[in-house]
Amino acid sequence: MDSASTAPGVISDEKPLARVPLVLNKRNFSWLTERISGVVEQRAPRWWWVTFTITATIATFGLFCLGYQISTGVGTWGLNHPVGWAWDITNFVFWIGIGHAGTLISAILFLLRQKWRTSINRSAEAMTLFAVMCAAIFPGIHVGRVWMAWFLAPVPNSWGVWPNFRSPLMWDVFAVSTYFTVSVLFWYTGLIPDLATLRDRATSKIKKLLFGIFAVGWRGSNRNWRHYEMAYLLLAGISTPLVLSVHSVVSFDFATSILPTWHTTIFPPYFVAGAIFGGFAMVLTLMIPARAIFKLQDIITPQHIDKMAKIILLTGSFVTYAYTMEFFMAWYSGNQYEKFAFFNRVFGPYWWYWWVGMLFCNMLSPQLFWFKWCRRNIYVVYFVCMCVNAGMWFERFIIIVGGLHRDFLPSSWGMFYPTWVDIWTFIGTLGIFTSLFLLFIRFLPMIAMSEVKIVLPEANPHHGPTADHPPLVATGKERT
Amino acid sequence: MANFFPRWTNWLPLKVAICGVFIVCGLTAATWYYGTPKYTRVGYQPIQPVPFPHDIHVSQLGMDCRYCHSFVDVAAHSNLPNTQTCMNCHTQVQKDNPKLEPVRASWKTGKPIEWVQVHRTPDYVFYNHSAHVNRGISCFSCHGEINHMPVVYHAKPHSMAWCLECHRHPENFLRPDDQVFNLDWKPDDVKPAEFVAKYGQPQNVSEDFSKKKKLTQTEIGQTLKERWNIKPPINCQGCHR
Amino acid sequence: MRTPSGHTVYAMAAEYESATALYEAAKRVRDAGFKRWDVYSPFPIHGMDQAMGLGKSWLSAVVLCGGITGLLTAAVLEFGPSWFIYPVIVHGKPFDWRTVPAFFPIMFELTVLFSAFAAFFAVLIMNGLPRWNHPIFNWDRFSRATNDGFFLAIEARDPRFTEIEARELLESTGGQHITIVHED
Amino acid sequence: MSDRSQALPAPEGEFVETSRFGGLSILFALLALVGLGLGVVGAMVDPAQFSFSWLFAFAFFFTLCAGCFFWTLVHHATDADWSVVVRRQLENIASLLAVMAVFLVPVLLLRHHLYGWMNIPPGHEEALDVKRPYLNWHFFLTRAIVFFAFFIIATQLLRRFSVRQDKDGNPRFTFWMRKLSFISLPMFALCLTFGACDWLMSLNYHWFSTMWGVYIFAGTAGSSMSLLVLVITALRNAGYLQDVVTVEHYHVMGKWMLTFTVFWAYIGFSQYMLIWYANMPEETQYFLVRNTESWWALSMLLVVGRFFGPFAILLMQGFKKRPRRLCLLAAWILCMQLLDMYVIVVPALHGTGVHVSIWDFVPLLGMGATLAFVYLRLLGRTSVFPVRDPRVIESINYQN
Repeated sequence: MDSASTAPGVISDEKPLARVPLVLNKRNFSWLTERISGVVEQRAPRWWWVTFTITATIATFGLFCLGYQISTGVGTWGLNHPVGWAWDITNFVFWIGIGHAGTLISAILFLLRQKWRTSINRSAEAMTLFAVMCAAIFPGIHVGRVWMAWFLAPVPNSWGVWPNFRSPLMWDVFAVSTYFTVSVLFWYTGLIPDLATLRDRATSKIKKLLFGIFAVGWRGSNRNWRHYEMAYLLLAGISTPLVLSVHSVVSFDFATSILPTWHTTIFPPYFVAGAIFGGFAMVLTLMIPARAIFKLQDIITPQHIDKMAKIILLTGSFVTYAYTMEFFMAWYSGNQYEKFAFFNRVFGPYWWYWWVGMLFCNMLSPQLFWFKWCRRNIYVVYFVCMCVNAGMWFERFIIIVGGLHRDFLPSSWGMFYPTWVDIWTFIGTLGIFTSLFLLFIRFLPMIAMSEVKIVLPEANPHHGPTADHPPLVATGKERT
Repeated sequence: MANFFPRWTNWLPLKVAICGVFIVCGLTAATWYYGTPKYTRVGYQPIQPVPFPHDIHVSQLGMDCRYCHSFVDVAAHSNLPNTQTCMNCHTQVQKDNPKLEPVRASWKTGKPIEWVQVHRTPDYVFYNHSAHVNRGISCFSCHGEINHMPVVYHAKPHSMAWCLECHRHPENFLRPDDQVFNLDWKPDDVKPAEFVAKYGQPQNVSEDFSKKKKLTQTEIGQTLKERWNIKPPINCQGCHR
Repeated sequence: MRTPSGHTVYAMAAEYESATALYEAAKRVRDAGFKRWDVYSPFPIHGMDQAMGLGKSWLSAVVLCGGITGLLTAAVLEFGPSWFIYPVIVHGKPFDWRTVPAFFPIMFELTVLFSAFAAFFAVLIMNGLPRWNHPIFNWDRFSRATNDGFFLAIEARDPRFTEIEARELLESTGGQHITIVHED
Repeated sequence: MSDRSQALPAPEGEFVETSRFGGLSILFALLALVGLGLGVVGAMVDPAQFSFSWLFAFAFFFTLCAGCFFWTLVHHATDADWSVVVRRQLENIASLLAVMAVFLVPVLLLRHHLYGWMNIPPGHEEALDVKRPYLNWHFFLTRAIVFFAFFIIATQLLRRFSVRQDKDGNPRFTFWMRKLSFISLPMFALCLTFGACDWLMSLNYHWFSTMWGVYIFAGTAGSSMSLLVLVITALRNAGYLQDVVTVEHYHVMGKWMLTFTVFWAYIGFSQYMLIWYANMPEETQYFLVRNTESWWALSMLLVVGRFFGPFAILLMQGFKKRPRRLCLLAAWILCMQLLDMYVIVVPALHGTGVHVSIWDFVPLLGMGATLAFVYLRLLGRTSVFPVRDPRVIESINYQN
């Protein structure tokens, strides 16, 4: 990615091979500071208030549904025999999956030296946190008696009972809480230098106080940067297997059982890929409007969208591969229950979830990203992202409800019908998620200023012709 | 830009951290102790309509538990005595004692006395008195020294962990079946020769128990456990059916 | 050291126009033998650790210890109850060591959790943060250190520090706005 | 930041003097002849044992070559810069897939010893009859041809474009290779998956696992990266690539070894744990054979030797920057890949315990020597790194 060492002689006539700068229009450090801090420092625009009012209202109604469900009981939901898990776990898996893109961008791409991540990692990480918050609601409340949820914690107690550490649901508790905690630490660590920037620009006392407190007195000293970079690298290093493990553990909830369509060994990587797939779609869903509204096109460039689209294509293709393997092995296994379950997925009562959600939204729509003009066309990208957002929810729904609604005994067969509480709890979490994200872009820098500055050419002391680093000349420039 | 924060704030994190450690430790300990009540209802001693003194009836007069709690060894539920049981004696004895006025009133009206229940097992726990009493678990094990109580109180915790103590290691509590209702029984009371003659001794013990001067609770319990083939359930559905 | 006006001197500081200039200046200061000095920049500058003569951060050792602690915690937490305190056979899984595949997920999670806490608290403690009040903040120009300014400060605590020498060194490396920063 | 001044490769590239390796070539040729000759004897004397031994060796070398093919594809698809300097060797090893196609022939000839389902006539076992549309000789053969046709065409094209770019440095070839790689990646996934299903999973036609292709891939990618480390170091020790491949490249290769060590463990553990946990007879039979009797020791060795050991060692940053030590570990990982393939293939024959046979070594020798011989021939024909790749300067000066 080191564009400085690319020799101009070779690339001048072959434009596509030149590394496109990550920040366009030769912006300098102070422009970046102004533009990104400006989003926080300016008065909240009218559209912000309008949107926030709407989302906060939805969120409030969602919270009301939560309260109603907790005080009345899980009977307010539509799940019953044989569909004992339905919208609750669907939403849980959906939201936790959304979160994965943030950690992928912030940790995995960091380790892969993908510097383009710096433009989007902050908001993606924030999105992760909010998505995990929304996710954590559902396993919390689906137990019915929420006030007993502390049974999950391994605390010495008067029952002499300990959690069953061999249960995948217990793994979930550890995985999700660890994921949230580590994501918060990672996010906050990354925020510290930017909070210091805001602190130094603050004009009002209250801002000076608050940003000052949370900036922990950051001075940008190199002795501090030294440890800070190491800590950031290590946090990225441990977040990477963590993000793989979280959705793997979520998949274990299903795959350790013996239910047809749930018990299949490819679930862990398949769920992880699906999570990143859905998560990136959500990142783009949020970033495309944000970059237009806040005029951040120089920082979040078409190149960024192009690369994210490629990741959607990659993960979408892996998801397609996993679907294929599931169908193939279901047939190959010769197990009639397994075969029936997959036949039922395609032609059963929930057929359209498969045709629309899985086939069209998840398998086919991302294939558009094979073509460059699709990746470069904002409207196509947005369309595919919306398809994927919906498709991934449908996928989880069809895995869960589709797996349960046809029991081994035909006499137990049934259907699932959501109640208004089901529906509004989910819509409510959409409201909570969006509200939190709107608050985030109002009060915190949505792009990691200190990290974007690194990718500018002048940030590298070795760029340009200095005494001990003369410009590099390419060989092989003579053409025959 | 001058320093916005005064200099003393530099020590604040350390102070907060130290206080935080104490507060967190304190809160954890408090939650552990009070939030998970190991001593559930221990010491609970409600005022009863009639202050029935177990110590007088059992220790002084030598009544058997089963005289009043007459189904304890045949039914899952141990019954409280009805008024008629009381009046078997109290038509003769203490018939003018003012403390017994509620009993006499009940006897006249036929309306039962409203005893306050002291030992209460939740409805999701299936507890069978006869199963325990007939297999060498004394009343004492769960109700304490009830034969010395002027007024009954809750002596043992009755938490699930407490139940499991015995279900995992019944040998620490078992006693000869004829001593179940003898609440003052001690392992030392057992005569080894007689005991061995009646119950035998554990299989893989080389020592001859009948030659010993005294038997310990574990030795007695182990013998009885094997003799009666006692395997208390420790799975969930043993009690939560 | 005090100035004539009675203030305690914290450091001699200068501003540089670019990351490259700061990098070159740092090498000069390092070679001049100063120990208590630092550079300030809005972002970590590539190669600055070597330019300042700093070694590799040993924070990774702390994180490793944190990870091992987490692993052991998880092992105790899982084996303790499942093996000793509350041994129950659930869904046909044994409760001895053969059940260990089912324990790996939590072992892994706690290793990660403890490592992350170790990394987070280690970076704060090793950097002496939070520290809200610092003499360098007394310098008005310094607010640009988190924006686009590049600074270098040689502390008065340094045994080699003399006002004249420090000022000359900073001047010769191209420092601008060279000034004395006071403690209070 | 190393203060290395800029390294500029000579415009004509760096060529291996083939004469230097003449002796080695002859040695390999002799060994190959001996190995393959003995192989023919083995196939006559003990066809049952020999067929499994051959398949085991085939699986090992096939995964190595396919892995190098994979890394070439990833290099082009991600427009990576660090791997330019090592790409030629990846291309050379990937080209050996053409030789592997020849080595598949004995598997096809000995199919009746290997694959039980080939010997059962239709109508005898219902569980097999439902799979007949997939598990039948003609389709099996067709698939093998298709898979290898793809492998051979793609690897040859990639190498050819790359070599032609050495002459004129025309970036057009970069785009061609990139396009070809994009198309090849999904093809690669399918060919590797179903190849693994055909040649390895169907050894026990009752057993199945949706993860199987991913599992084989995980071992493939990790072990071929280890092989690359060995090959590059060998070339450097012989005096080539000295100014081109640096410690930074070793660092990257070490990181990829670490990545795929972890990934292999993740996939292997998930597959094992899910089957162990659900405890369904039709699935557990695979692990039951491999985790009991003397196979247990080998399975445990695999767990420790393929994951825990390399993981702990590769975690250390300094280790990855020391080529010599990294080579030792790379060799160890290759041994573990060998063991992995052994534990996959041979228990299908010796279900009751480990039974090492002399015929296990003969195919390894024959195949390995042949591949080494062909590799040496390929090596001499081109520059040892793609000298006029547009990114070669970036690659040489790569900094972690």
